[in-house]
Amino acid sequence: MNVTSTETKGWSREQMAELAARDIPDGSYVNLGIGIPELVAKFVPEGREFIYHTENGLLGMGPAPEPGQEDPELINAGKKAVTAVPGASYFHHGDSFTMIRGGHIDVCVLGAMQISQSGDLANWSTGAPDAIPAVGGAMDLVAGVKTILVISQHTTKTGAAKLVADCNYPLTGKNVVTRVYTDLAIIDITPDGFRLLKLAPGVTFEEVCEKTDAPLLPLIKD
Amino acid sequence: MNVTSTETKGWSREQMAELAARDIPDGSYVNLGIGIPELVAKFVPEGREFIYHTENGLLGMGPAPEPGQEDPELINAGKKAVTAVPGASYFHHGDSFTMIRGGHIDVCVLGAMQISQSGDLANWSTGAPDAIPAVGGAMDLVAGVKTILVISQHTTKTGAAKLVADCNYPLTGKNVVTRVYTDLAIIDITPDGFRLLKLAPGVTFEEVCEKTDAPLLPLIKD
Amino acid sequence: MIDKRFDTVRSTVADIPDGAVVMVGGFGEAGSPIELIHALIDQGAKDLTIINNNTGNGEVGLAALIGNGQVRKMICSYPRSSHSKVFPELYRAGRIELEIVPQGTLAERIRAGGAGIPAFYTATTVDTPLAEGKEIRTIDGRDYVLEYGLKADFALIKCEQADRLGNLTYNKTARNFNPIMCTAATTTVVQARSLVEVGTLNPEHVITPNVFVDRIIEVTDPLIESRLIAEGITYP
Amino acid sequence: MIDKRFDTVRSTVADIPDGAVVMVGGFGEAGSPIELIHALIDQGAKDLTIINNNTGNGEVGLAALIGNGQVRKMICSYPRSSHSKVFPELYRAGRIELEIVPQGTLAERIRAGGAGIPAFYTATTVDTPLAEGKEIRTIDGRDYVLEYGLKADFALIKCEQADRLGNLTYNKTARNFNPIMCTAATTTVVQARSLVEVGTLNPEHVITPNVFVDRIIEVTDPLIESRLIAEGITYP
Repeated sequence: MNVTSTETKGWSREQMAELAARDIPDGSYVNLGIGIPELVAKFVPEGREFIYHTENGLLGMGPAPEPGQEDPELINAGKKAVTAVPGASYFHHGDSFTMIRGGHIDVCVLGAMQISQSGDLANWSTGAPDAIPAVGGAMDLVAGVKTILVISQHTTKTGAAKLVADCNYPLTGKNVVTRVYTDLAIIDITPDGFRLLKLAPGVTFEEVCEKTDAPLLPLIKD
Repeated sequence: MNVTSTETKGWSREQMAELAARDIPDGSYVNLGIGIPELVAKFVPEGREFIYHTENGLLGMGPAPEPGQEDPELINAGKKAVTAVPGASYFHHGDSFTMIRGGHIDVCVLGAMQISQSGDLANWSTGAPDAIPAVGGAMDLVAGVKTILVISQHTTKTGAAKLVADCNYPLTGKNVVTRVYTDLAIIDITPDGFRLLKLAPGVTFEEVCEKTDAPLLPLIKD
Repeated sequence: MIDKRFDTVRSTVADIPDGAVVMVGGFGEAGSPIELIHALIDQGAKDLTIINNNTGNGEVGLAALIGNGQVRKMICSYPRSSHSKVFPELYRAGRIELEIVPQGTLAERIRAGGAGIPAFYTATTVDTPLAEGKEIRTIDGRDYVLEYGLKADFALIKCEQADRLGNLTYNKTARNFNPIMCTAATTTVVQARSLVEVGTLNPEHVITPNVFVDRIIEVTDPLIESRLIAEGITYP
Repeated sequence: MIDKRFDTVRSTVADIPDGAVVMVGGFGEAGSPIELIHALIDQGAKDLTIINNNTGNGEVGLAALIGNGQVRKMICSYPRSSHSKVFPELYRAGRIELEIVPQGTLAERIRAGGAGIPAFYTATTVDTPLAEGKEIRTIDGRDYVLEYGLKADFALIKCEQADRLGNLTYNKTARNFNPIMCTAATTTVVQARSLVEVGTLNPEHVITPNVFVDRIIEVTDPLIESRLIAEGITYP
């Protein structure tokens, strides 16, 4: 796939995942969140090897099994059937979060409800009074994993900005996000705030700025 | 062996160990300190089964191997060659002290330099300026194991009392000892201080009192 | 002879009293001791505090225990249920309490409870609403929150193989919270897919050493939660 | 392809700098990575802080490293050596520092260091001289002392089997501190009695998952410390 030559405006879910995969160094230990982040595993660049960690106790997670081969006792953090690759290992939750909280996982790819210009992430609760809070392992991941990549649509279904000056949803973690891949752009979190790294095909800087509720610094030309 | 019929005055090391073994309930998880306590394993009363824990990572420790069968990678906390019984398991030091500190070991038998009337134990250092402090696992054991039995000669080689009002050696733990087995007597630590439970053959209450640097309450007759 | 085997599932949970704190192993359906949970439903203990990562699925197993009104409080990381409205409905009706704990903190609190560690510091939840009201300490320039160890009166555990002494192995990702919960309960009750002779398990491969186990019952062909749900089965 | 194998023992420790904090696995001679230690003697790094339960035996392995004047400070639970005057002499001469830590606290501090737990409370050492100067906190009516996680720049580890990814198994009580030290060092160097193909180790039986391992060297027939000492051999 040549991402930049596609005629469609913006990136698909698969394209966002592929772009994120390209930024993960060879040999990385990677934890993939539920949803679009799971697609990253399909796009490991040629010549690179990643080892996938799933927090429910498996290092060396492989792809979904063939239909009919599912084992209800071999699942990922999203509770979907997976496989184990050669060289895998099983362990209990205490040891699994030793890996996460102890800084042993290199990269985590997560979804987001909001990302602030200082890298705050909100992805577990709207804070609505009737919402049932459900945090899972997200707070441990952002606290313990060195590089947090976020894949997300640039705006909500109703068009509201997800990249904001300050999150008004309850935080998952403060100053934790490294880079965001949206359908419109790749944006770095820098000490100066959001900075454009790459525009999706057919998307203009002005359009991204308009859909971002915080200042967006332009691309630094080589 | 019938302990009470022996002609010798006082108890031998083996007899002290046997007396301690008799007080350990069937099915107990037991950790034995280095020295006389190790002898306890030889005297498990008929019909009882103990499971021995050694803090360097083995549950289900068996007796020493036959000469020539020693494995330098199968040792006890005293770094002596041991065996593993059927049903044994190996684990790392973190898990081993989860067993100890977490209160999962029922009984620990230790040696002593001093025992106070309130159950304080000193068994790791004389506090002398040129002494090299070496605590090993003793402080963890007294902090975490429910029942601490002590086997010790009643006095030091120079005749000084080891059962004292207050320890003047650095403590291993405060108010931790349950019962003491010496060559002269079995003595309980009670809220009121030392209380005689049993006299060794040929030993009088007065003699034990004389060699104890704290009040000794008499035996409670049935 | 040490023998922790029980004769019936029912007898393994008979003495769980009202008000007990019960850890239940499993992550979703994987490693969930469904027969032990169903026995607890039959037994009827009430006002329970249940510690589990989730709140069950469908209307079987943990969801059924909750639905049966036996649970006063859930301590978990992710109470959103799959194919289940049991917990959400009770929660929105104010009829069940919820203590939400991040998954890693939940695991570490259980591990700490079993390991005689009454409290520890972690960076997880710092600067989030879940740290509100908790002690924050700065160590080497980073902020950490104080969390306390968790213990339980009973743990209900599912394993793969067990011997009569209580040595356990697990199956794949059904291991999850089970081994740490074994360490943190006063009484650990285990359902094993197979009972093996003492000496069968390689001492290098034992995951839960027998010191952490109190009761064992063999359940050779355990119910599979997702299949029950697919078939529309409910419990009791 | 991820491949953590190194070609020579020497190269696995070549970059350990003066002043490094180095965890050394083993309990006495069991699990002691003697070839890695000897390579560190050859390499000559100085002012090291060494974390090990003991201080070595005879004049080989850890005792030889200490005797060679490379160690500024020992962190250990039991520095009395068997068949060795190396540590006691240096200690009494004021030429080596000693931080004495109870064995269980040492293990937990290492485990905490690896697990992202900067500090925890334990009842061990309360009311003893080893708690002096440390924070005491009363939790549920019992006193506990605050202890801090331990980390290292390097860990030197001995294992039984390893694959190129870094999955490890151990042999009997040679496991001891090795698995927890693997988690607590920036760079974990492992000597393995045998290297096996990826996929050989059963995922249920791996003790150290590969994420904790950085460098692997096969040492098929490691020196046995007690035999060297019995034969009067010293190093270098």
